[in-house]
Amino acid sequence: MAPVATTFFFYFLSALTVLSGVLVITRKNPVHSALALIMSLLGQAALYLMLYAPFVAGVQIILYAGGIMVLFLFVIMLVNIEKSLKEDQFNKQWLVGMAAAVALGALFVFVYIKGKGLFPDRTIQMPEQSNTQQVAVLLYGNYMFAFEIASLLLLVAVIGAVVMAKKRI
Amino acid sequence: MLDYITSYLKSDTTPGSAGNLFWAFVYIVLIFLGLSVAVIAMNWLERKILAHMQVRLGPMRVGPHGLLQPIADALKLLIKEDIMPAEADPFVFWIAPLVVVITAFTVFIVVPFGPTHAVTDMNIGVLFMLGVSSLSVLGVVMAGWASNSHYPLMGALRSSAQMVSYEIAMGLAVVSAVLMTSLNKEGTGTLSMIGIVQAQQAQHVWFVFKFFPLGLIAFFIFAVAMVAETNRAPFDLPEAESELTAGFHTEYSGFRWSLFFLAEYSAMIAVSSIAVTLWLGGWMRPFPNALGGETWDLVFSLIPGLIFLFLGAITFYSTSRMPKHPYFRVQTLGLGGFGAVLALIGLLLLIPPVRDRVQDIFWFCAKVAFSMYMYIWYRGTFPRYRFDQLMKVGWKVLLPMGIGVLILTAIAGVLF
Amino acid sequence: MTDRTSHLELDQHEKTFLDSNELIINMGPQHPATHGVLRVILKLDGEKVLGTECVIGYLHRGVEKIAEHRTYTMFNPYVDRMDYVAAVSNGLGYCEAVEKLLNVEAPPRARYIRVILTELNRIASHMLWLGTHALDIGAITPLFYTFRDREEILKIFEKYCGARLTTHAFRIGGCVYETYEGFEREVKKFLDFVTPKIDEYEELLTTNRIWVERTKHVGKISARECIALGVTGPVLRASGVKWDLRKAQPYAAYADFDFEIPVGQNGDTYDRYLVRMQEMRQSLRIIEQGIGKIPDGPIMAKIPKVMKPPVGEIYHSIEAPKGELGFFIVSDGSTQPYRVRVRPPSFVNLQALDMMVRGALVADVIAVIGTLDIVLGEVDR
Amino acid sequence: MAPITTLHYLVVAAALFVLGVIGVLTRRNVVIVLMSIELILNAVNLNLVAFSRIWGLHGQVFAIFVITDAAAEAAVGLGILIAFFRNKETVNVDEIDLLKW
Repeated sequence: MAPVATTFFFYFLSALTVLSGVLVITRKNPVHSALALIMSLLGQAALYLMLYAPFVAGVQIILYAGGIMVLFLFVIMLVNIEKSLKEDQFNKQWLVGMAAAVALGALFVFVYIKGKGLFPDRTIQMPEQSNTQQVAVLLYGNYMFAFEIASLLLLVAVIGAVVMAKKRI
Repeated sequence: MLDYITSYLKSDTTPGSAGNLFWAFVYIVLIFLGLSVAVIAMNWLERKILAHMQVRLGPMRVGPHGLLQPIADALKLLIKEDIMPAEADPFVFWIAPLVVVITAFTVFIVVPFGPTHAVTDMNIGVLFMLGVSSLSVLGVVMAGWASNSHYPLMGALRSSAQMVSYEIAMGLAVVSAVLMTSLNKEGTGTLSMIGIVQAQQAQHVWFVFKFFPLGLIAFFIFAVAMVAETNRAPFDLPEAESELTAGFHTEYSGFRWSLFFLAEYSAMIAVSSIAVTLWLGGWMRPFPNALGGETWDLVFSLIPGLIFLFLGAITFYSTSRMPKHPYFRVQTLGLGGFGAVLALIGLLLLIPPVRDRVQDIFWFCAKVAFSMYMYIWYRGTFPRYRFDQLMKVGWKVLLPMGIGVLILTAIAGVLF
Repeated sequence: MTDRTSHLELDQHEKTFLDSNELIINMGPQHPATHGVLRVILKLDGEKVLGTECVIGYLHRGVEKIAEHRTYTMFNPYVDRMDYVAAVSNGLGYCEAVEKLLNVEAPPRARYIRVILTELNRIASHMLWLGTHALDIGAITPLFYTFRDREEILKIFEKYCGARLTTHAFRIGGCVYETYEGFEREVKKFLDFVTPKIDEYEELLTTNRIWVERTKHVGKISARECIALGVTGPVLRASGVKWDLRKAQPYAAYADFDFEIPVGQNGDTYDRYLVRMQEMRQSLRIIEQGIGKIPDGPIMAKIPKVMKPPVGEIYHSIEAPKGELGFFIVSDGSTQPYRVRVRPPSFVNLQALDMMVRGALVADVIAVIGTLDIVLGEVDR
Repeated sequence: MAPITTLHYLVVAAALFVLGVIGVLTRRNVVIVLMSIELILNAVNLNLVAFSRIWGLHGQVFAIFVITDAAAEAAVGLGILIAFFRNKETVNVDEIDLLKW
């Protein structure tokens, strides 16, 4: 089925995503930041659905919101100390950082205005009902090697995380 | 407008797929109401069944056989004082039960009660269900953290570790079931909930019996993991009463607490319906092969109505056994009324048009009810696992089993 | 209560799970698994227990002090309130101690009645222990089964002496009540009733995988440690020491009875469970033997109306369901004891808690508190 | 309202990216810095998925790879954070400037 009320939902969801993103970087308490990030991730998952990418949306929810963010919350609970809440939340070079980020934003705007032609306004017809199958074909066909490397990377990450976090090996 | 409404009734897809917003909305409301009633009924049934397992009677005072007890409890919880610990994080404390409830209810939009009876049919249905139900752990973690107290925090840490670990075994079991759906001519499987049941229909077998015993093992893994996912006995460590008083919801009271309760039961129903859809043939009636044909179709389509009539008859029988003392008059009348309602539903289900449209829902619900009964049975039988044993079961038993079943299923799929 | 936490070196400064590697948790006095009002301060590393300290005294009633202001007879009901789930044994211990002090002996019929009632009470106590212990480990059903069957014992008590819990069944010098009409028949009926029930409990738990995993190798304590700490009763026997006062220094009429002392090997929670289950069966055996041969005769020895024991002191101990229950009584020749000191098994056994749970997990603490079978009324007195 | 084009999505992604960069550059709390990195990765994902509407599914496959990487990054990053916190009892990036302690 085609998404309905596309325009409304696009603006609604992107506002949700971006505002949650703002909350992520401004909240004092890391738990609040993490919750805002979860909101942002869920908003993005919905945007993926509007872009006919249901499988990526599902992966986003199950992996990002359900997995990675739980890990984040878990760690925040472990290291949460009241002390850090009373301290300065922004570092000394925040002005420089802001300037750099704003410059980056300006660069984006410039590119988008200048390179409007680079993003043709055509959309290819996506077979939504077989999205998962097609992603699978690409994943286990063209990108087989990359897939294997990714699994290796995950293995390394698992070992690394265990080594790092374990008290005594 | 009327055409818009009636046109859907003749179609053979879900309202979501047909793009029929009106019926989608109707289904959402129906599912919401049905789920609330189911949770209330489960509350009563669990207490009664557990009580009878434990040689006691359970609630008997409020209404005949305690039928109104859940309603009385709900009223009590609603008017109870809502306590928030002074040092709690108000916003997170407030939002945590909502997260749990919303995730528990959201998964139901893809549950197929029948070939046309679902809010929508997504092509990532199973993934969606697993994903959204895995979000409920966020609510649990938030509740534990926001309470700002040791026991809830430990409960939250336990539950997050537990739910994340069992999700993996659960996912592997689901994948092996999804793999079975791809055993058709085109060789493409499906993640859609309705598609999975249709694949079982096409292959003339419930996946629990497919490649015996592989399907059974996968189902077993899922059945264990789903108990752990919903924090029920024997995996109820996050709310282990004798250890952590009440785990992550220790500091909650009144309405907020009842939201956790609601979420727990609807999550149980949700994972049960995943299990039913994936392995127990979803809305299909029992023995579609052995007892096929027109006659048997008719016989099985009569069963829902007859069961309700039977329940009504039992109720009338116990009404006649009520004490004849005038003190019990209201109770007797109430029980009689309840029996009358059951009998009426039974009669309604015997009418052919209703019968044809509703029997799918009946079989699905009956299978889910069976699974819910198992939950209660576990609770009455098993002691509680210890945390390290729980992790051992999850990682050293279920996970290798899941991987093994997945590989063997793939091999069997290629060979046969 | 900060002073009480001293040996755990409780640091008041903010601690999280990680930076200190330890966390102090208060278990009780209001906690579902502490069997009353025991407060256990747990020092945890994550879920691992680094140390414990028991804070007791929430149920202290000064029983020993009260004894100094009551006559020997008047104090008798007070002992029932110590181990209130095994009140009959308490009464037996006290009465026999005073009898020893007075140099009288209860008549044989009274002694037989005492044995039967005490053994019934042992079964009741073990049943209550089993139910609550299983409940702590998460099996809720056995609790209701054991309570259902314990009810039958309490009914017999009620018929015999009018009380169910704090029975006050015995008097100094014998029993005050003759067995009621049909006592033997009812006890026999109870024996037939309860034997399959004990099988039923065992069916639920003994081979239950989760139960075995939860209890095997949990709360291990060696025979040497038991003896060093003075731990007695099923806990000691589960560690492999064949020590039962009923055999070692027979009192009442136990010398006439033939029964086994069940012994465990590993001294873990599972063995303690098995030992107690076996003890219930042995108690049934004792009752069965006793019920057939209760001798006729008086039930009360000749004791003076005003009890003035000679100056002296006496220590008498019996095998209560929970271990050695001793009474040390000092008499100054007056009608009131000069000093009564109770050696309660629960109090002494509770000492072993810290040793048994060090290095274990939080859930094991619950299991171990359950398996020690403590009654706070007896610990605090 | 104007129909939603790919450019719209790109603008949202750019906004998220800039927010992430601001977070990385200005916050002191390591956890929030890590979360900002997640924001950046997500902005990239949104771009990739939006492009996949123009040039086919490859973008979506790439997004999945990025999510995998994000999982690996989060696991290792948080592991380092825990190890660090255990030694220094702080979560401030300013104080994480020693190569050895």
